[in-house]
Amino acid sequence: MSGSSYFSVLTLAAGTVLVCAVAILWLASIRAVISMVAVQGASLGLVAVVLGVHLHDAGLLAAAAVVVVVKAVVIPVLLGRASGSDSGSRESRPLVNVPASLVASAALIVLAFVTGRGVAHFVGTRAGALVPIGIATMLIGFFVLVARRRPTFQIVGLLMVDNGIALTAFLCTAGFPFLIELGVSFDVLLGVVVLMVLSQRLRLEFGDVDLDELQELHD
Amino acid sequence: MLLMTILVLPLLGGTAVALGRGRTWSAWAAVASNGGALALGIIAAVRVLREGPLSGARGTLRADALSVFMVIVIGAISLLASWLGVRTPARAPEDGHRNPERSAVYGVLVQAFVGFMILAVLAANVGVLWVAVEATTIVTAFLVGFRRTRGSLEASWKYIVICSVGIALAFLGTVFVYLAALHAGGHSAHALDWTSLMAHARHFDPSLMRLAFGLLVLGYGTKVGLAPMHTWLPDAHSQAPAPVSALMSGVLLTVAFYAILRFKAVTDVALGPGFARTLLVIVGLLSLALAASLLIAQRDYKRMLAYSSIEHMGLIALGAAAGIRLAIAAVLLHILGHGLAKSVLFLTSGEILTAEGTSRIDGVRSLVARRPALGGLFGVGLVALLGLPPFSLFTSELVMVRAEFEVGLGWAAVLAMVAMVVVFIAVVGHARHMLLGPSGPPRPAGSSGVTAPPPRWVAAPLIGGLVVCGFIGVFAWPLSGLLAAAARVVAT
Amino acid sequence: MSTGWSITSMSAISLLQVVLVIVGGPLLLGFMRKVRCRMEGRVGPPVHQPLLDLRKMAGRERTRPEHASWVFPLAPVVLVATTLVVAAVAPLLATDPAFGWSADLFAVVFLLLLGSVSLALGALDTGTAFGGMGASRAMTIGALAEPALLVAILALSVPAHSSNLPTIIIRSLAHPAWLATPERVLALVAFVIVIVAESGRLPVDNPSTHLELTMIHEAMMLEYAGPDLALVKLAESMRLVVLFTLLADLFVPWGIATSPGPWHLAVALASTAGKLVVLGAALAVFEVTVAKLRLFRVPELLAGAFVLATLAVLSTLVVP
Amino acid sequence: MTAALLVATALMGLAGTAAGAIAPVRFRIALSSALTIAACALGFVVGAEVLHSGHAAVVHTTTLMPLASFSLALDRFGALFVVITAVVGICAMIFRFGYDGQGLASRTASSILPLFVTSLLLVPAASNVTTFLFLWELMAITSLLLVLTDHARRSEVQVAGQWYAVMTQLGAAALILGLVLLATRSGSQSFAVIAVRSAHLPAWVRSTAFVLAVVGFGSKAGAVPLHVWLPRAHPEAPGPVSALMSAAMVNLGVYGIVRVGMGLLSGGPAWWWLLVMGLGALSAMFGSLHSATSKDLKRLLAYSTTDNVGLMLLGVGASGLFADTGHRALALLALVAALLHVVFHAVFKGSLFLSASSVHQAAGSTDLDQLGGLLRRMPVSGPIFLVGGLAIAALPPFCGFVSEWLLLQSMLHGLPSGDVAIAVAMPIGVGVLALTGGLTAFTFTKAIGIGLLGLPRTQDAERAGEVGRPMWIGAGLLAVLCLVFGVAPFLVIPSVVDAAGAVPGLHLAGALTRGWNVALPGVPGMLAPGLVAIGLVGFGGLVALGRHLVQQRPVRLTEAWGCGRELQTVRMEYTATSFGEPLTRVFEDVLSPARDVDVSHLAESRYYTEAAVIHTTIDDAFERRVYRPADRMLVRWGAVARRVPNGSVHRYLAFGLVALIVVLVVLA
Repeated sequence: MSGSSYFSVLTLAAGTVLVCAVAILWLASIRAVISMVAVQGASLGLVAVVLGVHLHDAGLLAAAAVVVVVKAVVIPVLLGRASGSDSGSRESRPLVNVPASLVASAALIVLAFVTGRGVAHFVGTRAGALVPIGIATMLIGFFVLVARRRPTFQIVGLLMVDNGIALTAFLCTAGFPFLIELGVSFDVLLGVVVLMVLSQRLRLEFGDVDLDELQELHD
Repeated sequence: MLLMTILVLPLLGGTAVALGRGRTWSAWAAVASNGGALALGIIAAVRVLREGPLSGARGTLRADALSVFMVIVIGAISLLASWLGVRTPARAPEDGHRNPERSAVYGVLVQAFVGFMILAVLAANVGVLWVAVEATTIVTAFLVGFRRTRGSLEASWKYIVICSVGIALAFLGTVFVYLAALHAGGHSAHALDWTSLMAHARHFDPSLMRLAFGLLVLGYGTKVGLAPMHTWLPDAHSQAPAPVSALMSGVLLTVAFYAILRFKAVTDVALGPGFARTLLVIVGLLSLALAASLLIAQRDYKRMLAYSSIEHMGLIALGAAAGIRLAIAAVLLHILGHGLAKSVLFLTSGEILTAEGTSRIDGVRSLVARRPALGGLFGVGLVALLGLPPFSLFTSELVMVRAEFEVGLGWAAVLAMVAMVVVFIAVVGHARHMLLGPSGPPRPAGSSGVTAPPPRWVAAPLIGGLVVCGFIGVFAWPLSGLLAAAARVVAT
Repeated sequence: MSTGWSITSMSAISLLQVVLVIVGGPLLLGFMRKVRCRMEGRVGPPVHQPLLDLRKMAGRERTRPEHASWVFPLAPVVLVATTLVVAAVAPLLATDPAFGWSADLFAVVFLLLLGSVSLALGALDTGTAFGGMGASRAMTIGALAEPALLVAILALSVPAHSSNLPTIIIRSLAHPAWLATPERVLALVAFVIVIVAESGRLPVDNPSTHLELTMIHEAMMLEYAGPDLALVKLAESMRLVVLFTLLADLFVPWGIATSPGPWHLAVALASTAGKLVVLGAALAVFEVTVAKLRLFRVPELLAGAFVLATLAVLSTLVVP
Repeated sequence: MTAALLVATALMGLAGTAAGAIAPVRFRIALSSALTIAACALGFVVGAEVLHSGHAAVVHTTTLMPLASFSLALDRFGALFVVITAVVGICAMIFRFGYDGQGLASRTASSILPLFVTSLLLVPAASNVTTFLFLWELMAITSLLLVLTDHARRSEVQVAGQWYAVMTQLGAAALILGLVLLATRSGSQSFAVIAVRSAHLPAWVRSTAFVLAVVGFGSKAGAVPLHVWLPRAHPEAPGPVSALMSAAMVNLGVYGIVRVGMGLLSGGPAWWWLLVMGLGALSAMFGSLHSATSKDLKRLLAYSTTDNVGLMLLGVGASGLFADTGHRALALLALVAALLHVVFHAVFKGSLFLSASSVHQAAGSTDLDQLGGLLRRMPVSGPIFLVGGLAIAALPPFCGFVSEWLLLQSMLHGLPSGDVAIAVAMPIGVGVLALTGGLTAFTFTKAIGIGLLGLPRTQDAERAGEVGRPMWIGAGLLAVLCLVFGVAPFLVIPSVVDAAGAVPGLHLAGALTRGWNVALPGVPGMLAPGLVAIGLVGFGGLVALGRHLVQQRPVRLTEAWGCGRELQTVRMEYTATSFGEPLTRVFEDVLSPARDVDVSHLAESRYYTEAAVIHTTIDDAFERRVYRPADRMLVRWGAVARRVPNGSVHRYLAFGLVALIVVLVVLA
């Protein structure tokens, strides 16, 4: 495909990742959030595909496939099943309410673009120019971890951090050698699985918990 | 080949456990496998010293002096931990009787844990290193939550969330290093190998490396338990079964620190020693101050041990900050000494917990008089941990202070010394209440009737660990060569 | 510095000094008592009355509280012995008694201290309340008097570059100007206060009291009887003489025999007697005019002495 | 030769440790003590040989101390301390054959005690920083464990142990920093090299190192204000241990100050030594005051240790001051006086502590108000304590007298040197010496008079009997030495002069002894302790004879008269508290005693009191004013810090986010 269209698609995909992140911050219902995660995973995969096509990098395409399978299909499905039992459960009263979160995310995005500029400039490629988006996604994910009470939301936050970093990785270095990429995605998957198992157990042990009820352990 | 064997042995032990459905003999098989790993590690060390770095599995594994030293540390402590772990699953409060598949799961996970740690230190490639470290997080998450109590679940949740985030940051850092490497003309396949990183580090982009190392310290620092991302550590260490705490505190932290050491070497080549030094001094002092302040009013002896781990990681960070060979050698000696002492202490505290039924400091009284074996072990372990002779922590701390003075970090050494005195005061205060005092009647409340001293085969490895810790503190010859070589790997 | 002194003459001098102290002590006490009585308008007992008292006591039976240990009978002996050692070696009449070279001021102080300690121990050995009381008070005063005494000695020793008694005396004979130097005067006052305190005279202690609760020195000898009591009393008077003589020889050394020969000794004897009479009279008069201090005012007195002595030392350093 | 013996000493001590650890119960004490005695004997031989020949015993190996090297070099100065430790150790161990109280018989104790003695023996030989600190800390930890042996029965022991641990660690920290600073700045670990190069170091380095060393060694020596552990730990330790701590370990603090200040740094500005003298004066006054007013025998002894350390430091400080102002002979004289006091203090304090714990075992208490009348019940241990008490009170003809006399002389002859610092320091020094001398006499009159004389105050004291032979032999040997050294100081003084001469730049014109006498070279100043002793005995004999002649009738044993009081009961006896009362009143402002009177009234009418009890408690001003507030501050800080990690995972993650943002902002 031509350079311009390649870049616009790339931008679009990367942008979607970020938009999904902001949306997740906005949404309260878990189902909607999970679908957003799926979309984010898909668009991350798209980024990988586009880059792979552009650079004629088979390894990258394979990585893209892995990413799509893991992050756009498997994990959302698992999440959906896990949170199926407590259907319709919502992040009713987040630690930071939605408007404030959105403002914060705006601030984080600005921060990402300020701090990411150096890296972007260093990478030099047009794809590299999009690195700040990855960093922003990561930061927002982190923010979700800090600001949301429900276990599922923390899993999602973690995923967002991962996606953001993966995005950065794709944009900077067109991904890692395939094996490592595989290992990374596998780790992410396992991590999410473990977290979901844990959240199941939490629910079994003490019913429907908010995480900040878990303050039994401290000095 | 040798390296492969070292890597596979613990996993073999794990499979044995799986096949043996966690029966006692299989647990012993696991112990044996870890022992074998230790033995092979020593052999590897000898070979490395004689013929230089080994490599295996078509270059994905590489062992220089530093790696084999870490292998020895891992082997030794996993031997201790799995030995004491033979009867741990039966100790899980909610099922007093031995529960086969749970003990099987336990054994397998522990062995996998050990395996991944060995992989981490033997990996030739920083990507593989990262994968291995993250894998340890996942494996241990179950182990931390193994007892399925509310506390343990909470702890494991915090543990995995915080550590995953941290490790993710480390990954970002790795990405940037990779980027720098590619731009410095490394070949993409091997650009992330330690050797090529060290080779090309001269040409890395400074600003990028600065950011990368910052992220790496923050990320791997999370697993090391360095402030400010240490927060998972006290919870996890206090909730996990004793052998797991021993493994985590004794080796996992230092395996993560191994990564920082490696990257520090790269950064030093790229940026000169100043930058990494500043960063490590900051986190080191931060961790020390934090550990000291939180030990003062500590009420739980397992958390006390956990915070002392944070303290020692801070010390190690300071030592690494000094960076000269002497300092690195001391850091490594400290890693070994702390590993031994701390794992013995955690294992002992596990015994104390099962005997006394509480992990609260004010719940345990006059231990020396009532349970001489446990009290004695705990006391001696604390003596070792507080850096008193003849234990090796004394020597290593002293040498670290020396090195810090030599590179002009004297002021940091002074601050560290102040923190250590505070720690000493706090720990001595707590220990006094736990250990000393008249032997009243053994308190029926809570204590699960286990008043018999631990059987010999339990006490033996603990005593052995302390003896070794004291031995390497006095006698130089077994280690000096290896330490020097290992220091040469990462110190200019 | 044994210039032209033969061993015999030196030991003769020592012997003479011992006799002087043994006999002179009681006489001095008697003399002082006489003076007091005269001033109070009474006749008073003869001057040699204390000697008669001693003889009387010597004839009495010795007793010992049944639970007291061997320390009790030993104490008076040690008390007397220490005083005699001082009397023998210190230059009282001549600058060179036997072993005069070993007569060191500090040593003298420690010897006398040994005496006081042994008496206190003897008193405590009786286990009576009064014994303990006396010992406690005496030792307190002693402890507080010692710094003043030693620093005063220091003040005297500095200009002589020695704390050796004969040396000090000879050198101050060589430099008459020292008599008037400020440090001498200050040290003198300190010395007098300390001597009064040490020898248990008014205003620190009233030797002739019969009210136990005010006793210090007397309280310690309550349990002694017969020869033991005689020894304690004797020692008391001997210490007074020794201290007075030392005081006199240190501050007004003229008259002391610096070279051998009976003539010199006679002069020395006369001058010493004269000095003792003067000092004794002065102290007696003083005692008549003052009242006994409350026990807890005594430390103030001694602290004053200490300050004076320190000033003396400092002035030795600024003056030359 | 000597090197081999030195190694043998160490090995023998370790053998004792092993014996204590593994020997069967029946032989445990005997075997470990015997081996320890052997170690001490070897140490004595080494020390004596080195003192005599002046050839240092050197041992060096790099197989011992990882990342450093292990090296010993025992010179004359160190040898003196080795000899002292050896003698005290031998006596303490003989004592121990008969003494197994206070949990000293346990396997732990009997394996650690030899190790403690060994470290005591080796510390003065250490000749590089790592070795020194290693042995020093080994000494600290072993002594701590020994202090704790009786923890199960007395809670005071735990408190004492905690104080000791903390204070000794504070000292160790200061020491590590100071020595490491020196070592790194002069580019070598070895004392010898440091001693050569330290002259070229910048002044601030030298001064910092010295001050840190003074703090470190001061805390071990129990110098005020770092003394607070001493009056707690020494009394609580088992008899032989407390003797070793007070008579051997404390000396090493003085050793260290001299070694660093005069050896490694080869002297320094006047203010260093004025600091040392100041500490000394403070310790002497404070210690003697507290020992004069405390009523527990071992606590009293502990405070008097602080007092004597003060005197030693006075001497050391004076010596340094003289050396700084160029009076080398005087400097040596002062140092000799200080070291001589170290020797003699070891002797009499050893015998005192040992016999005090004999009393403890016999009468079941060391509280003076629980004792009394023991001299008759303990016909050997009693006199031993008496001798020790007279010696420490510097009374002729015992040894304390000689060293105090030398101290006084050195100060006296320093005075005319015309230097202002000296002119101010010396009179104060003499004043302090005199005051402490007086107070010590007071103290031990009390200790002996209340503890050993009079009537027994309790049933236990009433039933007390003489202790086993090994115990009084152990204590007695030291008591005999008190007398021997007091009569014939020429036996030790030359060696002490040699030891002091090993300190660079000090030398004496002529010998310090003439025949049996102590004579100052150059100036007319002589002490004839032998003569004094003969005089005392001679005149005493004559007087006693006279008394016997004038009155042959046998002594009549009577009920004490007590001015006609009805009968003699214990309650009428003076107690230690009442004995110390006048002094307490005099120094009220310093001691600020807490008095509480509780009066119980008769049931019928509250106008008549049934009983009135007065308690006077004197606690340590420094403990009250300095250490407890500091402790409170620490605790408060800990309470504040606890609230930060409140267990919320969100807060923890927030820390991370902030950290990440900081990293991004700063580094990107």
